[in-house]
Amino acid sequence: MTKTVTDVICPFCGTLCDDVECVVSDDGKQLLEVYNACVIGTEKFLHSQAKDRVTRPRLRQDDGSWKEISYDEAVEYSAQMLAKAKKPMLFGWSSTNCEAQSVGNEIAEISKACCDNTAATCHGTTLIAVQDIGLPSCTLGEVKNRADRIIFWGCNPAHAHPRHMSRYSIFPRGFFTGKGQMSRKMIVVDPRPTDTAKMADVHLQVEQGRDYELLDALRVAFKGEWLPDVVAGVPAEKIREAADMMKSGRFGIIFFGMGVTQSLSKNHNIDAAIAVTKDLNEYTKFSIMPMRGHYNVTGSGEVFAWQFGFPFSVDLTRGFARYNPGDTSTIDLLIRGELDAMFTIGSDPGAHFPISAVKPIANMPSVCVDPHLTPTSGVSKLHVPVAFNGVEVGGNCYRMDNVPIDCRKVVEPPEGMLTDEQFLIKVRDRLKQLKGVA
Amino acid sequence: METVTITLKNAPALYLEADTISPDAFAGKTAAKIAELPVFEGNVPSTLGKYFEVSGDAGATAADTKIIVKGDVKKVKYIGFKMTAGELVIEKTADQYVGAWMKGGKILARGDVGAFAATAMKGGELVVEGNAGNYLGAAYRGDWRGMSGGKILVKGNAGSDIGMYMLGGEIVVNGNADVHVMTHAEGGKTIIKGNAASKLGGQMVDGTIIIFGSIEVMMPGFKPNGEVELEVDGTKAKFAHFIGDMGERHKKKKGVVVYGNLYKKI
Amino acid sequence: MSEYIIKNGHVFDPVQGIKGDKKDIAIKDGKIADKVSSAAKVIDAAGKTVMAGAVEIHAHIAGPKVNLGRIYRPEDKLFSCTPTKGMERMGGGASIPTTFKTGYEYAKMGYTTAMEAAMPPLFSRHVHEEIRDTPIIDEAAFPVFGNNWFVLEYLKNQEIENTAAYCAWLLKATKGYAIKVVNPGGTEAWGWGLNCLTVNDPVPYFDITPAEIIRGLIEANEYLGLPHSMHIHPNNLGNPGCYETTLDTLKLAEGYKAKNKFGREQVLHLTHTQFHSYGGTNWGDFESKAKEVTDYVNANKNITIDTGNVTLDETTTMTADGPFEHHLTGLNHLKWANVDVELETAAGVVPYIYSPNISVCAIQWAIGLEIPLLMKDPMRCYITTDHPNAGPFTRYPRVIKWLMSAKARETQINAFKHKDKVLSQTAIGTMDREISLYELAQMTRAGPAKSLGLSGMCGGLAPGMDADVAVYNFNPEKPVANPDDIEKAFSRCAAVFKSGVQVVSNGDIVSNGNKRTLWVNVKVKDNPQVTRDIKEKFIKYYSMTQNNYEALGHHFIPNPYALEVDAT
Amino acid sequence: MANKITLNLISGRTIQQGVAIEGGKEKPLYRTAAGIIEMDHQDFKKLGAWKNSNVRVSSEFGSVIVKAIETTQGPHPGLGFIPMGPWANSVISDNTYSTGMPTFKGVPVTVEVALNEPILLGIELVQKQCGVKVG
Repeated sequence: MTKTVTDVICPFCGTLCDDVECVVSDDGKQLLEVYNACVIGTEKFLHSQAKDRVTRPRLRQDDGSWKEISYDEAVEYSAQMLAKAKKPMLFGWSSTNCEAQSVGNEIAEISKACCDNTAATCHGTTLIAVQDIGLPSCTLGEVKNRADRIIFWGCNPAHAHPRHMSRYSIFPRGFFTGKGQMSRKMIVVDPRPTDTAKMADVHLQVEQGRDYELLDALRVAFKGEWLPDVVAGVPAEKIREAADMMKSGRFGIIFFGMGVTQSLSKNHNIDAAIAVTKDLNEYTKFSIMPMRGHYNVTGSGEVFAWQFGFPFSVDLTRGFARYNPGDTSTIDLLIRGELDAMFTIGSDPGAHFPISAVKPIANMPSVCVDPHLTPTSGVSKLHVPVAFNGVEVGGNCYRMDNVPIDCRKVVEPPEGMLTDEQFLIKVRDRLKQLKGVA
Repeated sequence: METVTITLKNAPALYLEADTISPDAFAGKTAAKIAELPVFEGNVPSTLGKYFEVSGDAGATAADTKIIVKGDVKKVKYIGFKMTAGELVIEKTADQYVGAWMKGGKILARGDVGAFAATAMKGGELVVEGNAGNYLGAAYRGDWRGMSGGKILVKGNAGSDIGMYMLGGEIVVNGNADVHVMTHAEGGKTIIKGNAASKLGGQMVDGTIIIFGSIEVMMPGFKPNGEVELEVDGTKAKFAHFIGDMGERHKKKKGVVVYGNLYKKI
Repeated sequence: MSEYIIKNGHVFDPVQGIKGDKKDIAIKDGKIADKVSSAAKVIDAAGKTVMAGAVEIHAHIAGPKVNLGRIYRPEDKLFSCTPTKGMERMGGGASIPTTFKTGYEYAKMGYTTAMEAAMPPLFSRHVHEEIRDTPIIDEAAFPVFGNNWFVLEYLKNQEIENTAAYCAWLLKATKGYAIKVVNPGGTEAWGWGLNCLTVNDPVPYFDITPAEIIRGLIEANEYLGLPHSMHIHPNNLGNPGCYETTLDTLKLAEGYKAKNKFGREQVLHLTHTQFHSYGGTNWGDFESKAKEVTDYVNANKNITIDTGNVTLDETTTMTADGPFEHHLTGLNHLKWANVDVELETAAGVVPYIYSPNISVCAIQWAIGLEIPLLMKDPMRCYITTDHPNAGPFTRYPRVIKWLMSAKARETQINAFKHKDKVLSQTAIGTMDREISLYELAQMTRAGPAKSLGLSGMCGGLAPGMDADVAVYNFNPEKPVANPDDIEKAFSRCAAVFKSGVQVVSNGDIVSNGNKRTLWVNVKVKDNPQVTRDIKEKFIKYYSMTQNNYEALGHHFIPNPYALEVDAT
Repeated sequence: MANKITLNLISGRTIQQGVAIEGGKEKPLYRTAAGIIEMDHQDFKKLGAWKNSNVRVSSEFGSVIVKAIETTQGPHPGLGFIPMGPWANSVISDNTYSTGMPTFKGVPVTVEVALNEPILLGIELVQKQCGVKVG
C-alpha cells in the first residue's frame, strides 16, 4: 500500500507551488512518485532519496580526507568556531525554513556575527532599490485574476521558474481574465531571444548592460518627450509602441530577474523599473515583482527584518545591527578579507560566488550545513548533512510575493539525521555555554 | 590649534573600526586619554592605543584640534566619522567611510579613500589626493537625504554612484568617474574634469553635472538644449547643454518647470 | 507562581471606580487576588501611580506591511539600533521597531495587551510569526473584511447569515479577533487604480456601495455576537472635508444595538478619528471638524472611537487603504510600497514627516488632541497614534503629557511656525480641559478593554482579572512642576506585571513573560453554501490551496487563548 | 578564422542546470549542464571551432575550460552564455560596485580552442582553484 500526500509545497524556487502530490510508501520512509511539480522540483523530491547520500557529519583531516564524526562533535566544532571568531559570517538561509532562520539569528546575536542570505547573489540589489524608491506590488493571485499586461524583464521563467507562467502569469483563467492567455499581452526584455522571449507579443532585445537606459527611455516615452533614435539597441519607435502597450492595459505587472539585478547598474536597473511602474499608475494599475530564486530567500529576508530590521547583509559585530551592502555584504567581506570564519547553511556559495570570494572560505574555519555534496562542502572544513527541508521536514516559507506557506513533511529522514533547526538549536545551546549567557 | 599625531604600530588582522578618530572625539583629551578611546576589530572591543602610537594632546574643542594619521591605515574604517570641526590629515590610503556624516572641519586624505566617503555630508571639506571609492558623497541606504552641503575635491578618479540623492554642496573630480553620477539628485553640483562612463544624472530631479571629458553613453532622458559659455572652476569654455532626466518628476518654480542640467565641454 | 503585593500605591481603576485611593493590589496565580499569603513579594508603590496594564486598541505592529516598512527603511534604524541587554534581544527602528523592541517598549510603558489592527487574511501566518516574536504583551490581530470578495458578493444580496458564516470561517482560519474594515469598497476599486470616496460610490464590478458593506458587516458582527464590534477606517481618509464622509459612515450604525455576552455596548468602532475629522476644501483652508464628529459620537452611545494622535515625528505611514498611500506619495514624493492581496485587500506604505513647521501637520496635531478633550465619556474614546501612521506608539507618554497639561499644549502651540493658523483653524487654543489620571485609565485601560469585549479579563484591577499591572513613578498628590515630568513618568514604569509575572522592574525588562495570542473561535451552524463557495474560490481564484491557507498552532500560535462564541 | 575571439559573457539559469543541481553537484550531469558555453553560430565560425569542442574561456578574473555548444536560445552574436555555476564563476567579474552583487553578466572574455584540456567536475573545479587538498 502507498499513500498520497496532497498540497505539498515544492522547495525549489520562489514560485513555491503548493499543489504538488507525492506518493509515499506505507511506512512513510520512501518517496515513490511526484505529481504536478516541474522537472526541477520532481528531481529535488526524488534526489532526496539517493542511495549514496551522506548521512553523518564529516570533518576534513590534514591529509584532505573526510572523517565521519558525530553530530555532537559537529556541534562542538561549530560552536567553538563561532565563539572564537572575531568576525564570523552566517551565510545562506534561503533553502531552509523560518524556524531554522530564527534560531540562526539567535546564534548570530550571541556570537556577534555577520549574517546574510542568498539575496547576495540574486535580489540583494532589488532590496537596495526598494529601499531607495519603494515597491508597488501585489500577490500572484492578483496577476492571475486581473493582469492583462505581463512584462518579463531580464528573467526567463521558462527555465528558472517553470510553472510560473501556467500557475500565475500567462495562462491561467482568473476572475477578470477568463480568456487566459488571450486576455494578456506579453512583453519580454532580454538580450537573448530566450525561450520565454519566443512566446512574447513583443521582444525588446536590449543591448546587454543598458537596461537602465531603456527603462529611462520608457519613462520619457510615457511623457511623450524627445528620445534619441535608438536607445540600448532598441529603436525609439519600438520603445514608444511598448510604452503605449503598457499604458493601455487595465492591470499590468513587471516581473524581473537576475538579468537586471546582476548586470551593470544593478540596483539602479530595478530602481528605474520601479519608477516605470510608479509612472504607469498615473495611467492605469501596474505592479512589479522580483522573481525570487531560492524557495525561501524571501522568508529569510522577512525574518531578518522583523528581528534585526534589515532584510539581508546584517552586521551584528558591534553588538547591534548595522546594514550597508558594499560594507556588510558577504561577497565584499570575503573578497576584502574581512571575515575569519564561515558558517554556511541552506545555500551553495561555493558554486554561486565568484571564485575570488570562494578562495577565502577554503582558507578559514568553515562549516557547511547541507544535505547535498556541493562545491561549498567541498571547500569547507566541516560538512554537516541534514534532513531535506520541505521533504523530510516542514516549516514556514515565503513565496516570491511574500505570501507565507507552511511546507509539509512528506517522508521521514534517514534514521538519526537532524534537521537544520535541530542542529542549530544544539549549536546555539553550546554557544551559550561557551559565551556564558543564560 | 593643537596637533595630535597617531601612527599605526600594530596592523589589525582583519579591519579596524575607528570611528573615534575625529577631532570631536579627541577634543579636550590628553594623548593618554585619546589612546583609551574605543575601537573595534570585528566583535572584539579594544582601544586606539593598542593599534596606534598617540602623541600630542588635543585642543579644548574640535575646532582647536588637528589630527595627523600616519602609517598604513588601508584597513581602518570610519576615520573622521561625524566630524564637525577641526582638521584631519590622513597621510596614506584609508578604508571606507572617511568623513562619513561629516558636518564641518577639513579632511585631507593624501592617499586613496575607500567607498562611502562623505556619506550624507552636511558641511566641511574633504580633499582626496588619490582616488575615491564608490558612493562618494552619496546618501545612506534608503535615505532620500543625501549630501546637502560642503565640498569634496578628488584629485584622482572616483568610483560609481557619486552624489546619489545629492541635495546641495559640490563634488569636483579631477580625474574620471565611473557609472552613475548624481542619481536621484535634487540639488548640488558635480564637476568631472576627466571622462565619465555612463548613466549620468539618471532620475535626476534637479542639480548640475559638468563634464570636461567624454561621456561613453548618454542617458536618453537628457535632451539637448543648445550650447552655452560657462566659467567652471576658473576655466572658460563652451559646453553643450542638456536638460533632464525628462522621464523623472520635476518641480515648478514660479510656474516654470526646473530640470536637472548636464553640461559637456565641447 | 509567585505571589506579589503592590503596597500603598495610588490606584486608578475605573472598573472598580477607584480614583487614586491608597490601596494594595494582590497578585496570585496570575490573577488579581483578594489577598495573598505572607510569603508574597512586596512591591513598595508609595507615592506612585498604580493602574491596570494598558490596552492598545489599534496599532500596526506585526505583519507584511509593517515588515515591508522595516525592509525598505534602513534609514529608520540608522544609529539607533540597540544591543542585547540582559533579557532583551537586539532591537532597532524608530517608527517601525523590530518585534522584540515592540514588545519591550510597550511593556516598559505599562502596556500589556495590543491589537494588530489590519491583518491581510492571506498573510495571517506572517502576522502570527511576528506576534510570536513580540515578547511579553498579549496580542490579537484583526483580519480585514471590507473589500473581501466573499463579503462583497454576499452583501450585494444582503445575505447576512452567509456573510457571518464566512466571517466565522475566516476568523478561525486566520486566528483573527475582530471584523476590521478599511476603506470599504475603495481598496477593491484600487485593484483597478480607482477609489470610493463617499459611502455611496459604487464598487467597480461588484455592484455594491460602501454603505451596504458597512451596514452588512455591523449586522454580521452582531449576528455572531463577537467580542469586539465592527472596527472601521472609513472612506476618504485624510482629505480636506472628509468629516462629512465620516459622519455619513457613523450614521449607518443608527438603530443597531450590540448583542454579545462580553459586555460590549458599541456596534461600531471608529479608528484614528483624527484622520477623519478634517474640514475645508483644500490644504489652504484645511480646518478641524473635531467638534462636529465628537458631537455626533457624544450623542450616540453605540459608537466608540480612538484618536490617532499626530506626534510631530518622522514616521512611516501604512494602511490597507491602498489608494490613500498612492495619493500620499503624490504629495510628498517619498518612496511608495504597495501590496494588493488577491480577493481580499491591499496595503500601502509611505514615509511621512509631520513637521511642526508645516501648518497642516500642526493642525493635525491639534485635531488629535481636540477629539479626546471634546469627548464627554472617556470610556468611549481611546488614545492611539494609529502607530506608526500618526506617530510611533513610543510617543504615548508625550501624548499623555499634552492631554494632562494645558501648559504643555500651550508650549507646543507657541513653538509652531504657523501658530496663528493652528489657532484659527482649530479650537485647541480655547481648551483648558486636562485629562485626569482616572480618565487616563478609562482611555487606555478600562475603555479599550470594554470595547474589545475583554473587560472581564484585562483593563482593570478587580480580583479575578488577569494580573496585568503597571506602577508609574508618578505621585498624584504632588503638583506637576514641569509637564515633561509626566512624559518621563509614563515612559518607563517602576514595575509591570503581565499575567502575574513581573516583566519590568525600574524600567528594565526582567522577564519575557508568557505572551499569548488571543483569537475568537466562533461556532456557527453548518453552512454548505459557504463551504462550497470557499472551496470554489480557492480552486479558481486563489494562488494557493485551501489546505495551506489556515494558520495552525504549532509554529505560528504557540500559546493561543481563544475566546469562544457560540452563534449556532 | 581566428584562434581567439572576444565575447561579452553572461551567466544565468537553464532548466538543465536546475535539474542537475538538484540531481547532485558531484555528478557528471552537472558538468554536462553547466560546464558549457553557449555561442552563436557566427561566433563558432569566427573562432574556427567545431561545435561541442572544449574551449578555454578567460577574463581578467580567471580562466576555465568548458565545452562550446551552439546556442539554444539565440541568435545572439557577440554574446557568450555559461549557465550559472562554478564554471561561469571562474571568469565572471567580482566587481560589486559596493552593492554586494558581483557582475555575473556583462564580462568581456576571450574564447580559444582547447581541444585536449579536460573539463573538470563542479566540485573538483572549485577545490582545485581554491587549492583544497583532497584525500
